Amino acid sequence: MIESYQVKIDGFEGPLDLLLHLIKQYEIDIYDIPVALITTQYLEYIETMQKLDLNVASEFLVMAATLLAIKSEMLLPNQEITDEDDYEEDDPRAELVARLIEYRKYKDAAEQLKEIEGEEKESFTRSPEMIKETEKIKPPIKENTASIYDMLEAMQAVFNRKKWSQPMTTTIEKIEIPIQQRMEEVLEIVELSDNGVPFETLFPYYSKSHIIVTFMAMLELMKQKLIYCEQERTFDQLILHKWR
Amino acid sequence: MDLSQYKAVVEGLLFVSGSDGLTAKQMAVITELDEDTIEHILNELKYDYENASRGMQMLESEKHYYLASKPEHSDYFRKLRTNAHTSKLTQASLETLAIVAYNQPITRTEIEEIRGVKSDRPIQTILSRGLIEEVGRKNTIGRPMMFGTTLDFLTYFGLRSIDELPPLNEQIDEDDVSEEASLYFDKLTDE
Amino acid sequence: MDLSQYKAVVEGLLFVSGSDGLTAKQMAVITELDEDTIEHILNELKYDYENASRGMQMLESEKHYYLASKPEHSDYFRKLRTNAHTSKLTQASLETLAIVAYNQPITRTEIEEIRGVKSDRPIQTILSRGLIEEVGRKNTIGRPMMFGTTLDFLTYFGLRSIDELPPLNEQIDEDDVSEEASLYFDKLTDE
Repeated sequence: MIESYQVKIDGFEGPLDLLLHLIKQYEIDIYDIPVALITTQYLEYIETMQKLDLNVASEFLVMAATLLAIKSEMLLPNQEITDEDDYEEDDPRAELVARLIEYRKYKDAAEQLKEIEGEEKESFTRSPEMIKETEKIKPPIKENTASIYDMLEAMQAVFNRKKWSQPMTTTIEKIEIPIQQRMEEVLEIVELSDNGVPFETLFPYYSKSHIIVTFMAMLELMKQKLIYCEQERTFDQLILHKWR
Repeated sequence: MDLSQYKAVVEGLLFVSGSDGLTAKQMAVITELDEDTIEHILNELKYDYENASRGMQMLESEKHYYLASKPEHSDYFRKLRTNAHTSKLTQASLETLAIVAYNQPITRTEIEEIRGVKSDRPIQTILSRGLIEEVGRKNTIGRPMMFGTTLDFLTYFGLRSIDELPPLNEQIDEDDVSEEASLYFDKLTDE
Repeated sequence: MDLSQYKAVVEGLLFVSGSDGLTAKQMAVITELDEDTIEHILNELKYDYENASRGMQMLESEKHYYLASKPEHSDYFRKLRTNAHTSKLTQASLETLAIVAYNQPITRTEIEEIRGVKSDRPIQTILSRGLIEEVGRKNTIGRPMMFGTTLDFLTYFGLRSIDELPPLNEQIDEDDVSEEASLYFDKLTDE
């Protein structure tokens, strides 16, 4: 019994889907929904979901509140029914009905896509051909249109994405180089140059801790307004200058 | 150079551009023909490909033309493709895909409004399967990302262009629902 | 199914297999025809392609058959190549480039595994911009093409040699670098 409920509930894509299911089950006219009945049925499902300790998505609860609001509005004595046009707008169910109909359109479309998918009539393209020639024409190269920093960032984005599925762990590592020392080194390099220092040249040792310390040193120097960073356009190279 | 030779050039261009595709305009610039002539050649090619002895078809998506294999041969090609997706799309993914297909370009929020639920997961799924892609940002507050279907969407469902999508059921016949039923429920609600 | 339909299937197979190509034997297995019949079909196709109105040719290399553009049209393809360039690399292209740079030589499938999304388009972009190139085939099933960075890649990023790249190629460490850095930044932004 419990299992069958669970299967059913898991199968619902959302509150609209559940409502459509109830409408179909009770053979209800979607344009004239008996709100009291549908609310009772809907709340029963939610209650069952909660009893089963299923994670009831907040959207289901919002819909429950909406249904209750519509129900109470329907219970109010019908003031004056003026003319036909007004009736539509005054019907408290109108908005919900519109949403249900809109959603049902795509539910049906999804069903059709599923059928097409089942027919397994895929087609395939091919990758663009590489043009191999002896006299290879190269597209004009603009230097420094992207910096290594951009790439580092891009790489980081990749790793971050990969990590979505992994639990986050933090490693606190002993830092061998004092930040203060590295700050002095960086400052010295920057001060010695007239035209500024490209960001990436400040990472001569590619050890993990050295990169981090250098990075932190730079940030600290920037914070203390001893150096500043310049980038002409978004994809330009980062240049470090001493603060004058 | 006569027209049949230009036809060869156009076929060659489509072949070389592969899944990048080409617009009629690009082909016109490259061949130094006018766009009408290109359209004419494309139609001829399309006709040629319909012959049962030919193995390709021409697809059209966002004004780009592509060559692709024929859907009726898909059984053979599936044996070739190792990275072909074996798992079918879930109901959530199909719904989301349908909403994007019929309303592109569309933002995540707009999708969620129609579905009535959070849709990060199905959006991520169909994004990573290459069936939809980011097509730009909407000019509203927050500049949200908009999604549209891809060429792979067409090939996955064996469609030649987005126009081949089955029409949406705009008006569903409600007459089937008998008066009786609603009368019955009216009684129930009064209880 | 008659022979002309099998011809269509063989053309489709050659088309889909792209620059990897297929052996007559592979095609025989897939179509369940005997190799002689395949050879016969291939000869017919070869003959068809020789027609001046066709844009492809069939090449054979190490028993692999594949389709290619015709050399007499190469002027047009060159125009196609120079036409297709956009000025700035997209995020997708940068990511793909970074992955190739740190993992070369690397196949398309391996790139897609790391990115988690289909990557035909960015690969093609950076290929056509001459930032990466084919560097050989991997000795596994299907002999997939491997990519590596070019001299232009170094020029583009102002590097003197590939060794000047930050050391993300130490597989175990690289995750930690980005993680610690991002943790540090999280702290910073909280301030």
